[in-house]
Amino acid sequence: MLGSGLLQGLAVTAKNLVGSFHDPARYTTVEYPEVKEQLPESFRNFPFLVTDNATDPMGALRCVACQICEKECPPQCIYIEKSKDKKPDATGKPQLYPAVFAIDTSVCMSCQICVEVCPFDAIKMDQEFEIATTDRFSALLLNREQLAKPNTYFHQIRPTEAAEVDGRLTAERKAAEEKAKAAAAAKAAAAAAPKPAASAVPTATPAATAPTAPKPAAAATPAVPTPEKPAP
Amino acid sequence: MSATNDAFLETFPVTLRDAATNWLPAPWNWLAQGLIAVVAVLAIFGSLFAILTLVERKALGRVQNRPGPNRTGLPYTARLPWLKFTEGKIFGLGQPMADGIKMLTKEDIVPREADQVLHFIAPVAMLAMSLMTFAVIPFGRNLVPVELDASVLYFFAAGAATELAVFMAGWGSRNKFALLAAMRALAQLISYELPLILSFVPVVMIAGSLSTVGIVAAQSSWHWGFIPHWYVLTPWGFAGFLIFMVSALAESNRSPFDLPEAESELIAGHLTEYSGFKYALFFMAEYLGMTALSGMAVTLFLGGWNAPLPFLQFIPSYVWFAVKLLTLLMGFIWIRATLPRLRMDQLMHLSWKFLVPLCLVNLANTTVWHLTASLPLAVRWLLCAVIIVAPFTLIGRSLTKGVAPRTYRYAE
Amino acid sequence: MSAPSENSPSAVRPPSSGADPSAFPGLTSAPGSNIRAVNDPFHGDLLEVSMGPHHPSTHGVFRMMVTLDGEVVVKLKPVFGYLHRNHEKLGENTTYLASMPYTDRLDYLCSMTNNWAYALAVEKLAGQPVPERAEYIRLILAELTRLLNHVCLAGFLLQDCGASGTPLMYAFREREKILDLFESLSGSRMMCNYQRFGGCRIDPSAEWLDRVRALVAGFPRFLDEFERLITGNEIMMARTPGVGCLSPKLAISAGITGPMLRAAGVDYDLRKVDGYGIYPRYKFRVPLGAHGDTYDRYMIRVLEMRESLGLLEQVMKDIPGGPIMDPKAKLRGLRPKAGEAYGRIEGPKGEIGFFLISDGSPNPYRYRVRPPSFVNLTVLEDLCLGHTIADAVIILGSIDIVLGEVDR
Amino acid sequence: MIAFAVIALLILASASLAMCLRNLVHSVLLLVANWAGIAVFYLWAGAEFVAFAQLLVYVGAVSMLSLFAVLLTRRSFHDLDIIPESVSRATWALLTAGAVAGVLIGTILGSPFGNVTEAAPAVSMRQLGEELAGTHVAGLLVVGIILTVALLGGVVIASKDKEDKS
Repeated sequence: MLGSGLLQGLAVTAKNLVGSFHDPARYTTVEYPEVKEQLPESFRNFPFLVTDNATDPMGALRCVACQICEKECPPQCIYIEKSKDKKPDATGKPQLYPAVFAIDTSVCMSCQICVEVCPFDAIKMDQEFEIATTDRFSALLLNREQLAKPNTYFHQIRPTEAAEVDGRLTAERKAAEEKAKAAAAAKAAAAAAPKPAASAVPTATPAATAPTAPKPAAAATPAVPTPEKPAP
Repeated sequence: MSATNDAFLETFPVTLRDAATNWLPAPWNWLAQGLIAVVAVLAIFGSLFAILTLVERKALGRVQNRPGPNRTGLPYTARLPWLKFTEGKIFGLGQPMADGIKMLTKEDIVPREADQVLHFIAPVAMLAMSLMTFAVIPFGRNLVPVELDASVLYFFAAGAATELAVFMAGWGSRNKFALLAAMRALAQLISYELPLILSFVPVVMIAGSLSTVGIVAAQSSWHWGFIPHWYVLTPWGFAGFLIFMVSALAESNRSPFDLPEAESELIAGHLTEYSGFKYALFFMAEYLGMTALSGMAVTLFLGGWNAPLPFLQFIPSYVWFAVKLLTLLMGFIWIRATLPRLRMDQLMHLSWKFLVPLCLVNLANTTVWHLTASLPLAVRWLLCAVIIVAPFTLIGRSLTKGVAPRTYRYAE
Repeated sequence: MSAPSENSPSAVRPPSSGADPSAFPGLTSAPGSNIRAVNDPFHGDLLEVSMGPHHPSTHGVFRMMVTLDGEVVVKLKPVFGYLHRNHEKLGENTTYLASMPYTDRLDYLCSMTNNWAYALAVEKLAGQPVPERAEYIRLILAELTRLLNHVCLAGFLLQDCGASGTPLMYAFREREKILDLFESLSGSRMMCNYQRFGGCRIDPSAEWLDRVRALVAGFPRFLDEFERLITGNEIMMARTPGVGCLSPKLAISAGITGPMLRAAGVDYDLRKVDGYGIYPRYKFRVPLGAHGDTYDRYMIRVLEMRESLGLLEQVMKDIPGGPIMDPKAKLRGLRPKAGEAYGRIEGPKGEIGFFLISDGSPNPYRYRVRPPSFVNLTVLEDLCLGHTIADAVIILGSIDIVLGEVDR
Repeated sequence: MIAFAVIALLILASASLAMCLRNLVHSVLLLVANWAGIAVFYLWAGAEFVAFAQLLVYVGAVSMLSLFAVLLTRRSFHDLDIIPESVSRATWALLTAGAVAGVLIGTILGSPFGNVTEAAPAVSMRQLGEELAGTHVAGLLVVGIILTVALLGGVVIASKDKEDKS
C-alpha cells in the first residue's frame, strides 16, 4: 500500500524515541565533564619520559640520549642534546643523559613510533588528553622537566605494560649484577696474576639492538653488551 | 450543551476579559477587547514557539539516541533549595531564552549587493502574515479573537501572502542559492495551496458555513453517545485530513518538503543571507505558520475544542484544543525526524498528479455521503471509504510505477 | 527524469539541453550582479553556481563548478586539491616505517585497510613473510573497517537526501562501537598505525576477540532496523533509483573499482581476484547490481556489510595462536633490495594500492598511492549530466569519496 | 472620510510608483500593495467574501504568476532602459492616454451616485451561496468553463514547447 514504507520508518524512529528512555543501548551519550568514561588501557596521547624515582626526576631519567627516537620520528618533532658528563644509571653504569629533550606537541601526531624503537623503555605514551592551553607556541614545546613523569605514574595508567617493562628491566639488572659478580669472582681468583691494564671504559654504545618486541609479548631482551668492568 | 457550559473554568477567560473592558464606553470597549485578544494570542503562541523549538530539538535528540539541549539553565534556579538537584541546568529549559538572546545580539549582516528594501520587508511581512492567520482560530468555547462569517477563507487568504515574503527574501538577498530557493519556494507554495484549499471544501460543504465557529459547532454532538461527530471519523474527512496535513507540511516548508531551505543542496535556501534577528523572525514565522495550520486542522477535522467523550466535558474546552494542537505538532516533529526530502519535480508530481485528483474525488465522495443520508451509517461509511480508497491505490501506483523492489544476484 | 541513456566513454552530450555547453559566447556578467547570466541565444539564462569548497554536502573540501539550466545540471567541473598534503613526496624523504602513520591519514575513515595495503606492498618489496595469526587479525580488522565505512556511507547518503541526521546518528552509534574496538587494540580510534612489515604491532587479547564476536553478533539486528528505516521508504524509492546510472562499459574504461563497479554489474572483487591474505580459505559471496544507479550503490554496500558479517563469523571461529610478528622482521633500518612492488587490497571504497620503487636505501625512491575515491570521482560529471542539482548531491554522496585520499 | 482618503491615496501612490520604477520586481510588489489596498476597500465596504477572495486570488496567486512572468521572460538587465524611440510616438502615446482618462472621468462624474441613505444590506455567506448557486448558476458555470479552457490552453502551450526543446 502506498506509504507503508514511510510508516515503517516512522515506527523505527518512534521505537528509538521510546527506547532512549529505558534501553541503555539506545542512549549512548556520556555527558562528558560530569561523567568521564574509563579509557581503554592502550589509549595513547603525547609521549612522556619515564624516571625511576619521583623525588629527583632529573636524576633518574632512563633516557640515555641515544637519539634513535629523534631519527625515527616521522614528523621529526623530538630534539635532543647529549650531556657532556656521565651519570651512573639504574644498573650503576655511567651513562649519558639528555641535557635538552624537547618535544613539540603541536607537531607530534602521537603515532608512538618513538616508544616502539626506544631500546631503553625510556619514553612511553601518556593518557592525558585535557591539555588545552591558550599559548600557541612556547606552551606546546614541552621540555625535559615537563615531559618527565615517574614510573609509578606509568604503573598507574598502564598496569600490565608497566609490569612487563619492570619485569624485563629487573631481569636485565639481575643479569648485569651476576655478570659483574662473576667477573669480580674471576678477578679475585686471578688476584695474583699481574693486574691487567684497566681497559678504558667504553661508552655503552648500544650496537644494533635486537628490536624490542612489543611490550606485552615476551620480548627478547635488548642485548646491551655490558663490558667487563673492574670491581670498584 | 450540558450544564458544564458555564462552569467556572470554562468561562473564566471570558469573564476576565469582560471585567477588564466593560467599564469602557462602547467604541473603546470593542478596541480594548480586540487588544486583549491580540496580546493573549501573541503571549501564548509566542511562548509556544519558544517551547516548541526546545521540544523539537529535544525530541530530535531523543530519536537520535542523544539527550538534546540540556546545558542552558534558568538563572537563579540553582540557588532554589528544591531545584538544587538540577544544578541550574533544568533539562535545557533555558535554551529558548539563550537562542533569543543570541539572535538579538548577533550582528545582522546585510550583503552589499542585496536589495535593501526587499531584504528588510521579507521577514516583517512573513511574520505579520502568519500572525494574522491566528485571528480566526477558535481556541475555546467562545474564545475566538475575531468572529467572521467567511473566516476559513480569511485564514487561507492571509496564509497565501507568506509566499510573497519567501520570494522577497530569496530574490532580495542576491545570492545564487537564495535565487534557486526563491524559485523553488514559489512553485512549491502555489502548487500545494490548491490541495490545501480543496481539502477543506468538503468540510465547508457538510458544515454548511464558512465560519470556523460554525464548523466546530457542527462537530459537537455524539453518535450513540460515544463516537464524536468529528469529521476526521468520516471517510471523506479522514482523506481530507491526510491531504490537509500533507499540504500543511508543504506550506510551512517542513520536512519531506523543505526544499526551499534544503541544507544539503541550497545551504539555507532563501535564509542564506539572513543572520541575527531577521533570521529569528523567519524562524518564528515558520513555527507560527506550522502552529496556525495545525490549529486550523484541529478546527476543521478534529472537532476544534469539543471533548472526545460526553463525560469528559468537565475539562475546559481550551484544554482540549491545546491537547489536539500539541499532538499534531508532535506529529510534525516526528515526521521531520524521519523522512528524507523529495526532489522538486517529484514534489510537483505529487501535488498536481496525486493530491489534486484525490481532492476532486473527495469532493464527489462528500456529495455521495451527503445524498445517502437515509442509509444506515455503517453502509454509508463503507461506500464512501471504497470511493476514496480505490483512486488512492490506482493513482498511487502511478507515483511508484518505475520502481520495483529489486533483487540482487551474487557472483558465482 | 531524462537519465542519459548511454554513457559512451566519449564526452557525453546531455540530451535534454540539446546545446553544447562549450558553445556559449563566454560567461558575460552583467555589471553589479554576481549572478552571471550567460547570454545564450537559444537556451535562456544558465546559472553558474559554485558548490563548495565549504558546502554542507561535499564530504570535505571539494568544489563543484555547476552550470545549471534551471535546476538541471548542464556542465559540472569538479575542483579539488584543497587538502593536498604532499603525501607522496613526503614518503620519498622518510623511511618505510615512518610512512606508516601517514597512511592512516589517507582515507581517514578506514585507517586499518590503508595500513594493510602499505604493509602488503613493503612485504612484497622486501620479501617479508607474515605469520598465520597476523593474517587472521588483518582480515578481521579489514572486514570491521568495511562495516565501518559502509555504515558511514549509508548515513551520509541519507543525510544528503534530507533525512535530518537520524539515520546518520544510528550509523555513527554502530561506528563508535567498532572504533572503541580499534582504540582498545591500537591505542587510537581513527589513527591506528597498527600494522608493521611482517605482522601486527600488538597481539589482541582473548577478551578483545570476545568483544568482536559480541559486536558481530549484534550487528545484523542493527542492519535490519536501518533497512526498515530506509530501503522500503517511498521517498528513497523515488529519489535514488535511476539517478546517476553508470554503464559497465564506462565503469571499466574509467578504472572504477569497488562497490561502485559491482553496482554497475561488473564482477570484480580483489578479494576473489587476487586472493591475498587468507580470503581464499573462506566462503563469501560478492553482490552485483543491475542498473548501476544510486540505489544499487546503496544496496550493494548494505549487502556487502552482510557478507562481511558472515565472513567475520567464519574467521572468528578458528584464529590460531602463535606470534603476530615475524621474528626475523627488522623494525628499523629496513633496506629492501633495489626493485619495485605494487601491493593492492580491496578497500571499502575500492582498490587501494601502493607502488614502491626501492633503490636499496632506507627511503623509497618512488612512493605512489592508487586511491580508489580519486579514480571513482573522475566519472562524476558523466553521472550528473541531465540530472537536477539535488541529484548531483546524492550522486556525489553515493560515490563515497574522502578528500584525504582524493587530494593526498 | 479620512480613512477613505488614506486608502485611496495608498492605492493611487502604489500604482503610479509601480509604473515609473526601474526595477521590475519592485514594481510588481508595489502592484501587490495596490491589490491589497483594493481588498481593504472591499472590507471597508463590508463585503468580506469579496475582500478575502481578492486577497486570496490576487495577493496569493496572481502576484506569483506576474513574478514568474517577470523573472522567466527577462532576457537580461540591459533592455530595461526604455528610451522613447521618437518624439512623435511619445506624443501619440500621451494623446491616447489622455483620451482614455477623459472617457473614464466623464463616466464616473456622469453616473448618478446620490448619497445612499440606508446601510449596505448585511449579506450572510449562506445567502450569497444560495444566490450564486441559485439564480446566477448559469454565469458561475460559464466562468468555470472559461477558466478550465484557459487552464488547458496553458498546459497545452507549456507542454508544446517542451517537445521542441528535447
